[in-house]
Amino acid sequence: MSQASSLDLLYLMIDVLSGAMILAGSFFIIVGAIGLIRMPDVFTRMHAVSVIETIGAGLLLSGLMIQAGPTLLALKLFFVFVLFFFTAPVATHAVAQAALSAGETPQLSEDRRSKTAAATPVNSNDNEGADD
Amino acid sequence: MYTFATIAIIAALTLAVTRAVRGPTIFDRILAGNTVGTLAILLLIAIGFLFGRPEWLDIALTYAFLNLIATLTILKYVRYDDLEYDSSEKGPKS
Amino acid sequence: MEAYINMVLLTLLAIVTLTIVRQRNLFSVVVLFGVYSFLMASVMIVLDAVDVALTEAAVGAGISTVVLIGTLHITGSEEMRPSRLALLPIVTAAATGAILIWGTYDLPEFGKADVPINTHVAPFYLEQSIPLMGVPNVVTTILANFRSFDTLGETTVIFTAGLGIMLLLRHKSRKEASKILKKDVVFRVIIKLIIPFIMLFAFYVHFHGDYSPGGGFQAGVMLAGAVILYSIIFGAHEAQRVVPQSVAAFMIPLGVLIYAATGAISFIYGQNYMDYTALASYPKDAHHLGIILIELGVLITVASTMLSIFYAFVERRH
Amino acid sequence: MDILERIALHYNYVIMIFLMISGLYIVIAKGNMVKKLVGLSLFQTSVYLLYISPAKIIGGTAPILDEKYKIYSNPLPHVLMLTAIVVGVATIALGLALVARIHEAYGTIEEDAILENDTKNPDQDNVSGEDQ
Repeated sequence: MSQASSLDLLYLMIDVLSGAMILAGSFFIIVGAIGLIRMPDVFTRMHAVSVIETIGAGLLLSGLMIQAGPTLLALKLFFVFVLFFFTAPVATHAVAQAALSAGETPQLSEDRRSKTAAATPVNSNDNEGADD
Repeated sequence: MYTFATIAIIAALTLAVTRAVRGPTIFDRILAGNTVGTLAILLLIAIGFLFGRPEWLDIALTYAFLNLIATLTILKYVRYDDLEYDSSEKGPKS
Repeated sequence: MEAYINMVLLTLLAIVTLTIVRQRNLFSVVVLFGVYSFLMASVMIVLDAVDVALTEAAVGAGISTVVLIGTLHITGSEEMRPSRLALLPIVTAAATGAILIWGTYDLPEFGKADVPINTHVAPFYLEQSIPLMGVPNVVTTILANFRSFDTLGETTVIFTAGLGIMLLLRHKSRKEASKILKKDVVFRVIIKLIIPFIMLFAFYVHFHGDYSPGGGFQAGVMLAGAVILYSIIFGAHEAQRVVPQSVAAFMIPLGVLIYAATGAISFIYGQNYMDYTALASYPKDAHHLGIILIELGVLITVASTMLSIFYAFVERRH
Repeated sequence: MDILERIALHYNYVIMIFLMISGLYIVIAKGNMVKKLVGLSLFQTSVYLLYISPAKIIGGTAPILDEKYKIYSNPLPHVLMLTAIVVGVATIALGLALVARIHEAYGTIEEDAILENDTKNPDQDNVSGEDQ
């Protein structure tokens, strides 16, 4: 009787823990995505994206791993986690390097102050060629 | 719980696609494209758990590998003069 | 729930398409096309087409991008501003769209089971896959067994396309060594670390294709992707020391031959073409063996074709 | 209300048609050949969607058999589209190879410029541009 109830408690704890991790991961994913929209230039946006790829995905995958238990599934999730761990920084590093070498410079706070009230990129559709 | 995660990922996906659509520089698009790839992987996993058949995480691994290949290809060509960097794409500062 | 996720993703797909239409910088178009492919693959996942999603992600986001970039690099990346008014094309496209939308009124509603497409021959495949072949992945069964003639045709088409590209783009070898990302320690170390796993995983996708999504097509694309990745970081010269162009060219017909020969073995035992029961004494083993063999043919052809395409474009630079 | 419901139930087809006519529009209206091939690719992708959409059954699952599930989506369109995708990229690559050769022969890949070039010197055999 007491054993069963302690097992129940264990399952409850696992559920609560994994649930909290999944929710926190989702929260960070949204935060990162908002950062991708709101940040002023490509380098700061990169910073926002890394939130998704590290803590967001990390927490989400860890939560799912706890939920999956000691199965093949958890191992696969772990592989995805490790893969993120290696590839995401490489991709971001590549973007940063390419942007720098192409003459893109990080926006400094002086740049922002010197700008007029419309500090955010003006309607970016200007750059796209509407063909009419 | 899974539903919430799925909704969060889809919201993030929407925002990332918005960034890819709006630009303004080519690097924003590349970054957003990379993020869309990442979020597609997470979406796949979340949907798998949500609908009760999570055993296809293999696909997620494929996505991650191919995402890396695409990003690195694009960036190699941007960086090593193989592709003219287009000045009209420079965004607000030009 | 499925329907809503599906609708959101499709809307995003439409937005990206609109941007592709309007965008005049071709480089951006290629990047957006990669985004489009990932979204399409996600839609396929929601629509339960896992094998298709795997292929679409591998091909659309991986190989397509590489090939398009390779071309852009030869041709330049800016589209000219069109000189004439685009009224007629808009009218044509809109009229076509209107007619097609009118046509959808007779199409079945989304997600219904009792429509002709889902009641005709599909239940037979779903019911007979395990009893006849012992293979749980019905897509693999149909691809490599029930309809293996189709797949032979497709493999031949890929072979032909690869042949055409090699005829078009050959004979222009570059003299100077390709630019290697020498200083980029990060890329070199990480990519070296990752490439073996990509290859291992490609073989897993191939040999586990009976039980999970995957098969020769996807594995072939991934194998080619691994070599392409190597070539991107360490230079095409290095990659051609590993897999020379001639080997890649030789393997394109080899795959088709393996495929066709596997079918022809049945002749010796007096059976029909592509009847795998001749391959082993126990029918289910024979089916497994046959599927693995012809998928191996597909893998070799696809991988070497994709690689040859990549080499052809890389070698063609000025 | 009726029409909204109809659109909701046929949403996949509506989007499919939109992608299709976008591809069609690019192929007709744009002069740049790489862009044309991207349009062709869009058209092709819309066909994948057309095939896969009716195969989905609400409440069903992917066609990988398991004791636990009764309803599966239709596997036949999946097979057809799977091969079509790989063939599609091979043929698009063939088209791109042709574009590369056209660029070598004419120095441009804009349709208008090529036509102009052809009408200006009709006798000259442009295709033998191997001398570069």
